[in-house]
Amino acid sequence: MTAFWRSPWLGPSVALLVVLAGFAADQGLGLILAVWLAAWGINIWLSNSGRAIGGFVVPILFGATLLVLWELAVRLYEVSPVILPAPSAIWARLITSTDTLWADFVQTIVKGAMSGYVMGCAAAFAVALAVDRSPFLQRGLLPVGNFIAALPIVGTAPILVMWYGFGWQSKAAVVVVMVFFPMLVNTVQGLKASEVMQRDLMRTYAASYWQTLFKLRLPAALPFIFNGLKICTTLALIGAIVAEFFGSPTVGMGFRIKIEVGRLAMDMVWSSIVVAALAGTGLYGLMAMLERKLTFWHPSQR
Amino acid sequence: MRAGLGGGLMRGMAGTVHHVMPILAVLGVIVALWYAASVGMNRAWTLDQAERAGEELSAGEVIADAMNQERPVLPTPHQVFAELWETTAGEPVMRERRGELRGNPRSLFFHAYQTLAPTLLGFLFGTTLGILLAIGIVHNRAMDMSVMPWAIASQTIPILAIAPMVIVVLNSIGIEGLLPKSLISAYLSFFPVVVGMVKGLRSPGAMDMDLLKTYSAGTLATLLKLRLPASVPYLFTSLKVAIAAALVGAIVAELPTGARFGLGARLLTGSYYGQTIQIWSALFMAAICAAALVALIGLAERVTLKRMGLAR
Amino acid sequence: MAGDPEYRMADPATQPPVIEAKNLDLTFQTNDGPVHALKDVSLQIDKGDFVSFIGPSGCGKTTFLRVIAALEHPTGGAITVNGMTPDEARRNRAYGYVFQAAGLYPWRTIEKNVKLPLEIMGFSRAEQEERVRNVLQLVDLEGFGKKYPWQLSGGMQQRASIARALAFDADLLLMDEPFGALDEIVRDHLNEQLLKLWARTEKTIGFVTHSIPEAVYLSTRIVVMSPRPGRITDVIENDLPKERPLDIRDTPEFLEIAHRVREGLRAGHAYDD
Amino acid sequence: MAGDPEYRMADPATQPPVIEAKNLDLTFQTNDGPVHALKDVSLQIDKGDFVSFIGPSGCGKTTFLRVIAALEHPTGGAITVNGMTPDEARRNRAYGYVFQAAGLYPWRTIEKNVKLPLEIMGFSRAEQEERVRNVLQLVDLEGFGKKYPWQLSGGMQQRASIARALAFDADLLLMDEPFGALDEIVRDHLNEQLLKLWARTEKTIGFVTHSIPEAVYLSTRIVVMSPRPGRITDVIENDLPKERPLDIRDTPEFLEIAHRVREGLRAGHAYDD
Amino acid sequence: DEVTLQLQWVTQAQFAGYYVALENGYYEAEGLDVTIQPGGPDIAPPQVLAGGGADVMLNWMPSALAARERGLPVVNIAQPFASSGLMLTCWADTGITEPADLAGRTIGVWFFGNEYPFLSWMSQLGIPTDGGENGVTVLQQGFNVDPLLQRQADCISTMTYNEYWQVIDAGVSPDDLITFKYEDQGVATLEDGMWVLEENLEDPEFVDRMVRFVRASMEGWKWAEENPDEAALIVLDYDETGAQTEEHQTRMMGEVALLTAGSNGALDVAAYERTVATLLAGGSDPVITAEPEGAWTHMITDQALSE
Ligand SMILES: Nc1ncnc2c1ncn2[C@@H]1O[C@H](COP(=O)(O)OP(=O)(O)OP(=O)(O)O)[C@@H](O)[C@H]1O
Ligand SMILES: Nc1ncnc2c1ncn2[C@@H]1O[C@H](COP(=O)(O)OP(=O)(O)OP(=O)(O)O)[C@@H](O)[C@H]1O
Ligand SMILES: Cc1ncc(C[n+]2csc(CCO)c2C)c(N)n1
Ligand SMILES: [Mg+2]
Ligand SMILES: [Mg+2]
Repeated sequence: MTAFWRSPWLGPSVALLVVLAGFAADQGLGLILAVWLAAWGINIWLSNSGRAIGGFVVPILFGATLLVLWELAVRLYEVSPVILPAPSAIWARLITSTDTLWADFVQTIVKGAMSGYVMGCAAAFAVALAVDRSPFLQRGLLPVGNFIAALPIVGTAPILVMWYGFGWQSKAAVVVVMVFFPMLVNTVQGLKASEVMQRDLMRTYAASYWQTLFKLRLPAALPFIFNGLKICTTLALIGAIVAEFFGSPTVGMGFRIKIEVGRLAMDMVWSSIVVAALAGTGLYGLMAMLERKLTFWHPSQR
Repeated sequence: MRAGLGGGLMRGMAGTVHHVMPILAVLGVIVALWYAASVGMNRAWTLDQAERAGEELSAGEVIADAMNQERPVLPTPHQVFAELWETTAGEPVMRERRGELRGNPRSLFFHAYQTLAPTLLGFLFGTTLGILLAIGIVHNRAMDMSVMPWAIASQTIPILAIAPMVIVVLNSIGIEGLLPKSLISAYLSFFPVVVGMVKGLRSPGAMDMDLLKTYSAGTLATLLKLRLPASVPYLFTSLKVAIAAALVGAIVAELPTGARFGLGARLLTGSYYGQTIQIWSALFMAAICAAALVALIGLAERVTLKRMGLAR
Repeated sequence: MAGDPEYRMADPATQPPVIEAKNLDLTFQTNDGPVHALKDVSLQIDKGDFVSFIGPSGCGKTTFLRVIAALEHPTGGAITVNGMTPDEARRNRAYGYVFQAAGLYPWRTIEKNVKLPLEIMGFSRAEQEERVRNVLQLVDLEGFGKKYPWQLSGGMQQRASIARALAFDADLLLMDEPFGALDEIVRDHLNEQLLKLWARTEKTIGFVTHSIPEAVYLSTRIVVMSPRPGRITDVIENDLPKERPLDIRDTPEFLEIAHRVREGLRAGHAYDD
Repeated sequence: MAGDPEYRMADPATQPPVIEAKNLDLTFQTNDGPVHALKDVSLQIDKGDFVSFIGPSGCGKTTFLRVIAALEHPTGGAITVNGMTPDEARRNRAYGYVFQAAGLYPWRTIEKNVKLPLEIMGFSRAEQEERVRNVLQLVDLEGFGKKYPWQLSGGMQQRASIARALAFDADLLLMDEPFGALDEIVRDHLNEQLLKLWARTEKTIGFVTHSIPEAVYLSTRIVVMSPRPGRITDVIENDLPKERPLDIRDTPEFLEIAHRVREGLRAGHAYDD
Repeated sequence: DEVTLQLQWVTQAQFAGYYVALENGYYEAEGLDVTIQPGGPDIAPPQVLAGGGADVMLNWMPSALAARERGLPVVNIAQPFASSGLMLTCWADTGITEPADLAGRTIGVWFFGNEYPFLSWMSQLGIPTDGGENGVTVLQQGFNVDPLLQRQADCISTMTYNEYWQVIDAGVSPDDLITFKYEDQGVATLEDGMWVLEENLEDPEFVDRMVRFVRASMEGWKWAEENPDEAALIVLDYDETGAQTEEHQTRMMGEVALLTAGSNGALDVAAYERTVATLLAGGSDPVITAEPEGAWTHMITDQALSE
């Protein structure tokens, strides 16, 4: 019995059945399923083969599959381009609009998101230290801080635009508010992560607060801190882009997306989204790389 | 016996004071800063008005006016709380309309309910999806390598941009009401769960894993007996972030559904008509909901960790 | 070193060897160069053997036990367990393993920790309760079942982990310094219990220890190892009778074997005293 | 039990006692009721004493050491260290503590782990290097300084943690089964080294062990404890000469003291064999 | 029969006619079951129409014609608003007195398809819109009047019936403001027309439904014009956000009535052509590049008005 579900033939035969069922229901569906399962099969084979190229090829193949499916679906079901454009159309638009997209990227990601990300994470980190240091603040500031951080972005963005103007500064402010809470929660949790014996050791040395912090608690907190930093990269992007919906100069990715939706230029909208996704993945990847370097000792990295 | 009871009571009260005092202190500082900021930001308007009317105002008059404008740049705490009070305690939650009993759009409770329902449903979807994805990622190399980058990419798509399309598409296939909103909530909340759970599920040490290997425990047993329990602290941290994100998702989703009701709609219409006091009270209601939800999860966390013997 | 220590005649009447290792090599790659943890290790263990491993710290005892249990894979040589690869044997649940550190799951009470393998192997509820009670009694931990690991002393934790490995009846028990953190009296007590268990059940036992008297008291064979690279330097047959009262440890035969072990051990050390 | 074991005359010429515990009580609250870990423990330790604690597992040895180091606070009784409260003494960096488990920081190499207390106490760079080299040599870990803890065997980790406690010269060394995971030869070697260190530096040492010979070989006094509730049942003076070659362990005087300890220990155990 | 109407903004008196028709049973009388979907800043009604989420949408003509050129063939079937309510509102103390003074200023403009009239106007004036000494600096204005009140902009876009009054309500006296109505500048474009998908018009059943819908809607509009106070109350009653005030809606109804007064529902072809001319003149980046064909029809209104 166990041999049955371990059988290498099980996967392919189930896949074949699914594809046949798909064709029976609808030609297009069958085709889509076939492409999907074939690509997935190749991926499984590649990633299990343990070859070094796997790490590079697999996600790309996966993405390429998604794109092919998307293109297929749009063509087979004749989806209106004002609802969802085909990837080929998006690509065509992307390569002809690089100037605009670059200007938007600088305005929104570099000026708005990144500066806000740095300030917000740094502030959350500092507050986490303060909160951790003082039981009074822990009981007083943490609940209140949680409360303030829970103010939803759609509400705070208009207010922050009103306060900080239409430029990137207000976007950075929105990002600060957005990343603050996840970073705070993770850092506070991380600062509690060291083990009792590890802390006792520091006590026997009569290590000062700062020594314990730097030599024990921060290293032990790093896995949690990176958790926060990673989640916050994507939040920062969303924050900066969404904030532009509530007022902006005539440049920026949020601005672009908004006006192009109004003009039904969905290919341009998706081009901007592609840039956002690339930027987000890049930032996230950067953080993941740093994490790998700095928390090599954590079981999750070994 | 009586003494014991009284003592217990006293200690309970002392405990409460111990917990509430710092919050009150911090709140006090914030309220004071807030008043100062209100006066600072609203003053210009008062002076502008006075100048145009050709009047001279004393400092006291300026402050009094700045704290009680009808459309202040920054409403004062008492204005916001008065509004909160009027729209909660001062309004019935339901009202009679053409023979039907319906939600009263002037009650913030009604709007909060309209937002919380999709929040919770979306949180449920998102958390479930997040945990399942994390489990897949931890167990399947192909998923690990392919899903994660695209999950990240999915999060950088500005939700406000695609929410309308999602709603339009879902509407056109006949799905409306709670579900589209919940889906957007779920979309925002699954990601923190994936990230946290992947880490958590991978957190057991080498020896803990080896032990189960010597039992030749299957994948499922390893998951249930080791990986999941070990990931619980990570799970709760993620859940706290996720539920706040779910609330934001529900609010965002209210805008492209025609901003009919819910705290998001309330925020939005408030902002179209420049009613800052309404914006702030809706904002506070949202934050109260979020804080309550986060606190609820914190409570669940403490109970769970205690029951698991992990709280020391 | 005794002639060719690696092989001895298998009794043709008995089953095939439980463990057969041939020229095992194992090298760890670390940040500052490779570590040769096992080099050319050959050993045969038959059913019902009680084999002790002794040697300076870092000589590869733990590594060898881990190779047997398929927790580590050799970089050279061959090993079979019950005629299978260690991985297959593991899938047949051949092993009871006691780790060098207790390694209890912090979210489970002592009782639940001991129950863990039983749950995984699908014992019935009643059977689980019964077995847990028995083994906790065996290691003298009755009354501590409901406590969490961090509420126990170091020695108590280690006893709990021994109980966990004994709870299900694995044919092959691998124990990595199980009694390291115990005092002499408890240790004597558990030594006796272990011997009784072994005599009663015909288990095969691989046992790492640092105590020469313990090794001599318990085993049918004593494997002496030496570090850098980790290798077997001596295999000493112990022909003391199977019935061993505690005071056998004062007999000249016992002391004679202990002496041989000590000599073998000393040879592997750097200190020349 | 020997008369009044708890007190002995302090030599009026020497300093005040390093540790003075009077009627210590310590109860842990756990999920299923209180555990009485220490009951009515009184003990005086003078400067230069080498005191061993021995007793069945769970009798409160670790707990007592932790109380001395201000890691645990007694629920009753009084304790002073160097005439101060333990907390004050801790702030004066009076302690070198070796925990029962190694407790190395996984993000630091062995070298860096040993350096940790030196960094905290502000030793100069050059001094740090020097001391690390010395203590790593002392515990026979030269060449492993650049490895991470999980790349070492159990015994090597324990030696690293001993090195860490020896690296800075605390006047009061508290060692909780430091040699538990070491083989006899290394253990003998380290025992000798420790004795030399003690003789040279006049440190005061509190030492938990499960080995009766080790306790007798090392200490000036042996404290025998007994569990449930944890208490001191005997304090045995060890008047062997300060100069102790390893083969002193075969002298009748040595065996006589060892016998007394074993009797005291056995009295605290449940097994009547 | 069911009809879904997609508004282009939140529930307010701007759409009073439809709510009146619903409340007073005019739709019911025509055998219609009408659902009115409010809009908002992130809803593009053409997209909803394309996705099948609505049968009819309300839209400003520039946006609808742009959609048409993008490949979404929408057709105007009725035009209840005869004239435009769009204007630019500026602080008088900035020294702006005529359109030429706008050069060098910061101006808040609604985007999302609503920027076209402004861009045409500027290109007719010869003022560049990318900042600089002689150009205007354009801000994407959120849909409220804060940028003006905060003096982040010298001028902002307002509707005669809504935003302008918000500025006044904020305590600004009309004397402190100077306004430029698009109507007066000759760059007005038609607002709030009813649009449907072209392909649907081939279906007689759909046409019939629309005829009844337009007829009932216009009945609603005329009632609203005559009973502005009651109409405002009806709108208020349908507002599910509870944010609207009676005072503001009543006044809005009054202003809206001025814009709908001149229309019986049929599209005024002259006004249409003026709009198209304005849009074609859109400078370097015109809204539409070619004269649209078949973007409107009188088929529905002819039938609706004849019976
Ligand atoms: N995961 C690992 N990575 C790198 N080196 C390792 C690893 N595990 C063990 N080693 C090295 O392999 C050698 C043998 O280690 P092993 O744990 O087998 O020793 P041992 O005989 O069990 O010692 P002890 O008695 O101290 O437990 C040591 O030098 C150790 O540093
Ligand atoms: N944190 C704690 N919470 C509750 N009970 C505890 C805690 N620490 C120790 N105990 C209990 O206190 C008693 C004494 O423990 P202690 O660790 O001092 O024993 P020990 O003498 O060091 O034993 P061993 O030789 O096994 O290390 C034990 O019964 C133990 O269960
Ligand atoms: C999606 C969308 N948003 C705004 C407008 C323009 N508009 C139409 S009515 C109105 C409010 C007037 O008070 C505004 C700003 C539009 N056409 N479409
Ligand atoms: Mg080992
Ligand atoms: Mg202990």
